Amino acid sequence: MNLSNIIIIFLCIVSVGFTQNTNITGTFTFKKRNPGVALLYFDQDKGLKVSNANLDQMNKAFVKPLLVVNPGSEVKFKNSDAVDHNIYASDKKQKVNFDVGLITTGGDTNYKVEWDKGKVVKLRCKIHPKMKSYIASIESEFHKVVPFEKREKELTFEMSSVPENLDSLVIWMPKYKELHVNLKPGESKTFELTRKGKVKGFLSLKRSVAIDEK
Amino acid sequence: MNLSNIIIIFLCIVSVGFTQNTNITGTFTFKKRNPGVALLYFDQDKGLKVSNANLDQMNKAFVKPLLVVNPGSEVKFKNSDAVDHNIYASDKKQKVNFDVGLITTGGDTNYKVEWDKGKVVKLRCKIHPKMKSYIASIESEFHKVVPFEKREKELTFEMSSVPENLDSLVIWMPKYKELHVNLKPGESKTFELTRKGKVKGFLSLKRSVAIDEK
Amino acid sequence: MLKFLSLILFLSIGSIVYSEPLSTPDVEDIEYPDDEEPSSELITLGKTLFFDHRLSKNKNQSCATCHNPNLGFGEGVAHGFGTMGGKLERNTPHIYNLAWATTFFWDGRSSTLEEQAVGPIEANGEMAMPMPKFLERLRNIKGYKSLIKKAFGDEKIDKERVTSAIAAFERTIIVDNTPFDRYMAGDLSAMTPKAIEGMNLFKGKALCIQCHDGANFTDDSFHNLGIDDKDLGRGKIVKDKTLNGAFKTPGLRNVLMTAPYMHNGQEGTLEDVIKFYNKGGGSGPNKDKLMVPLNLTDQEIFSLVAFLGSLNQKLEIFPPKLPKE
Amino acid sequence: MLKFLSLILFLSIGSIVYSEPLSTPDVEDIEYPDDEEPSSELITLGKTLFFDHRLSKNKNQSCATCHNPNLGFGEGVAHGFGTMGGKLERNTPHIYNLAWATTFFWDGRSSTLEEQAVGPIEANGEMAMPMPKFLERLRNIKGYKSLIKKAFGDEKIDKERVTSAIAAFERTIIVDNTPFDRYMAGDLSAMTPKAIEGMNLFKGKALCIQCHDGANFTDDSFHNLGIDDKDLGRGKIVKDKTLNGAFKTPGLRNVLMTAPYMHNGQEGTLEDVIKFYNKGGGSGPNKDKLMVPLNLTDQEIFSLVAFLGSLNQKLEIFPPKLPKE
Repeated sequence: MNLSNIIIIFLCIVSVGFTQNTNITGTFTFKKRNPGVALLYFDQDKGLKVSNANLDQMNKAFVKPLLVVNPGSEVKFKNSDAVDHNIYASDKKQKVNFDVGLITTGGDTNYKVEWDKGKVVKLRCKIHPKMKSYIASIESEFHKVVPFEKREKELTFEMSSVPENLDSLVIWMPKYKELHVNLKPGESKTFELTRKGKVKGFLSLKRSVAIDEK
Repeated sequence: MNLSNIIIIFLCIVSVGFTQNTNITGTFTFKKRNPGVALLYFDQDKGLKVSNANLDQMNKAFVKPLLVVNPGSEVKFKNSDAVDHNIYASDKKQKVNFDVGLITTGGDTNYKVEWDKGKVVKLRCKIHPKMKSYIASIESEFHKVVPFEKREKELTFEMSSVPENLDSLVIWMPKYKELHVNLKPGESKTFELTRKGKVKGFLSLKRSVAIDEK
Repeated sequence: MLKFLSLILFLSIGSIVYSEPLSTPDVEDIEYPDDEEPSSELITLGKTLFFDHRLSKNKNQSCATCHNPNLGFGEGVAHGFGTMGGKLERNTPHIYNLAWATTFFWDGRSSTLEEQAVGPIEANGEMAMPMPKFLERLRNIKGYKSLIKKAFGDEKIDKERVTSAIAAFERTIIVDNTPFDRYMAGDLSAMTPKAIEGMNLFKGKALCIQCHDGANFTDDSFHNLGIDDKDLGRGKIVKDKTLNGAFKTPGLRNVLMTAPYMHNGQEGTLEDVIKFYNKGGGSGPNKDKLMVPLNLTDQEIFSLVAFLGSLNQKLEIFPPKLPKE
Repeated sequence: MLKFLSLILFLSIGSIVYSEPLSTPDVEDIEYPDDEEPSSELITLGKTLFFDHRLSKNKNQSCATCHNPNLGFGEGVAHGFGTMGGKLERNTPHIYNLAWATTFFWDGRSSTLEEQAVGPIEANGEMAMPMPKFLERLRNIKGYKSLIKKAFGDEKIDKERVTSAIAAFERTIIVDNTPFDRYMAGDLSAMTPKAIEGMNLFKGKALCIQCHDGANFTDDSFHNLGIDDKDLGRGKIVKDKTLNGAFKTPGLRNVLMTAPYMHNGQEGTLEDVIKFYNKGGGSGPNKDKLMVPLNLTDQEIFSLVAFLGSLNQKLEIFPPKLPKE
């Protein structure tokens, strides 16, 4: 390692040390039913590298409401349940179709996510139509999955350490219109959440000014 | 035939001709349900001689609600119905038990009434428990059977040509207290009709004065 | 073929008997004992007795165990069980609209509900409580005192009071507002075309009405359907061979709920029952001559079942709170 | 004998899967399309369509012919018939509490009620009316114009409107106040001791809850019971051999009314169904490993049937007056 390399590494570390991060506080409010899960991510970032994505199944349900991976990731579908499952996706709009076949009790199957970034695809089980989960194929390290409890009408969450230079935010929820909004440090904004053209709720976001993380 | 006989016959005819008869008008009134049938008879008379008593069955019912015979009469039970019947009586109180056996469609069976006078016995069919009728064993020519229609609460009847010298009247109805009353020509009386000690209705009787029948 | 058809026609016509018209039962026609409608206090007492499982020998069974209101007042299986665990010999009859009935038990051995009520209470194979023991058990449940006082004015507990209360409750179990009844009352959309087809078959080709007639769809009579299970039924009661194997025609109001069917519960569904009649019944001895092959098509059976479905009305009968010991 | 018992115990425990607790369904949990509760006008339109027999090819059959409200929204026979007289291949499923369901038809080939409604209307063997003809027939019945205007604001008749109306009506068919529900809500006398025994067996020894779980007594999943009738069921839809012969678990609310049972109607009574499970199901290929002999006694079957009876609630659904032509 020569000096120039050392200097570059040093500069990187210093630069990281000096990155001004921001925190976001958000509150979802729904008039009636909540959509089960929401995903927020700053789509300018490309830093996500998921190496051991897995989605397990227990008690006739997926253990996660939404799994975030980056395009090209391998997902290991596990079955820790006492019954067999058979995961598939059939999304005509986004042209994502796959079927991993039967996963017997205790078994697993790998599946490579080869869709374009930005797609969120619903997973189902051929044997248990009640089961559902989602795989989001995104590239951003700066994302947040917000799961809702049944009948929760208001929920506040935090998303921390978002670099100040990222300000383009995507808000995704099942069946809702995907929002692409701009949120700069120090801003507070409220967005309408719409489904089939109707306002079903609101998301209020408050972003801190850049803070010096130590 | 000698003269004395002729005179006796002549006297008899004249005496009949001069018998002063009376008519009775009666009105039953019930608070609720009527008892289906009533029998009235002047029990001092012994003139009844029934020679061809018969009781037919049609449409799963006896064609008469009550049959009057005198003790010792033969009753012919006929079956003009499309189904078999099996008439029996089982009256522990009055000690009348009989069973005429199966009477097939179109058949008949004779039965001799050998009970004491004054008994009214219920007839039933072993096959059709809804069916019922009564046989009254009495001696009086001067009797009246009053059938009631379902739900009839008031009914007026007439009983004609009752000799003036008879004034002891029996009034019988199923499950009601049997009444033994006195009713002279020209009298009007009202009687309580009771069942298990409770007044269930009234019978008003009006007897004409003796009239000269021609 | 024509000969065959005319033979059938002959058989059908040859056996046509008088039937009361189908109709809605009228509470005015109920013959209450002494013509007195029971008081609500008497009915409450009766209902409580009906549901009280502590009154059986093993304290595990009430009238409602086999006359289960949730299972059409039957037991829902071909043969229920008694308090001591023994299997019952016959399928439990339903008790809908018995207020108008003239004969009770499958073999008609009782002629009043009051008399009937004693049977299963005392029967060894059922509740197994001879009356004196039954009354003693009752007297030991303090809570009954006030129920009886409300119904009768004093706290005396005897057989007559107990049976009159149970019978009074049973007479309130009335089905008289079904789709069929609304149709008969002039609401022509109350029954679907299929059900109306079925009703016409019921009164015609299928000959059902020859026994299931009148307001309660029963002639209260006894027929031998050719079921060969050695049970003498009515014949044993009246000691008359011609009635061997004959059983009482059950009323059909709420019949869908009362599965399984027949005195031995041998037929599971209404379809099965109609198919049984369609072949002219069973092959046992002494079969009623009314039992003839009907030549109903499967579609006709479908319509008949639709009609029978329109005889249904749910009665909300909530089990009472049992009195304290 | 002990070995035998422990083998059974092992088989039972070895196959225990997660079950949602039995409970009362909550209308708050219904996922209406667009989260909008349907208007009463939309429901009225849907109910009218549901009962209108003029909308089938032969004008003799409506949804209600096979989903007969008087027969537990089934057809009351093992196999119903279509408008052209042909026999249906499968027993008609009931439609109670489908507001909460996630999959429709015995083989789950639809995932919304709206989509489901189209199937039997268009199917050749059922109502035999391809959508364009169905809509044309509707447009020719003048009386529908005002019904549609009331529901949607204008008189336009299209597939989306029609199916959304039918589905809206179907979502009102709710059973949520049975003796069981009252018991769960704290009224301990709502269920008899026998029914409570049955419930404990249902959740325990009889293993019923492994598939009939949750508020609607169904896992909305597919199982092969060993019924060998060559019907591939779910397997045909998802083209997966492991699901050959598997059919959707039907919900058990109002189950007494919905006889006969199984996708082919082969079992007539609840007793028959439990006996079928008691012997471990049928002998067909690909049987679900949950199907094991249960060793239930006849008394236990009696209690289980009593419990199933307590899942009953009569819904008063009166057929509408049909609009004039």
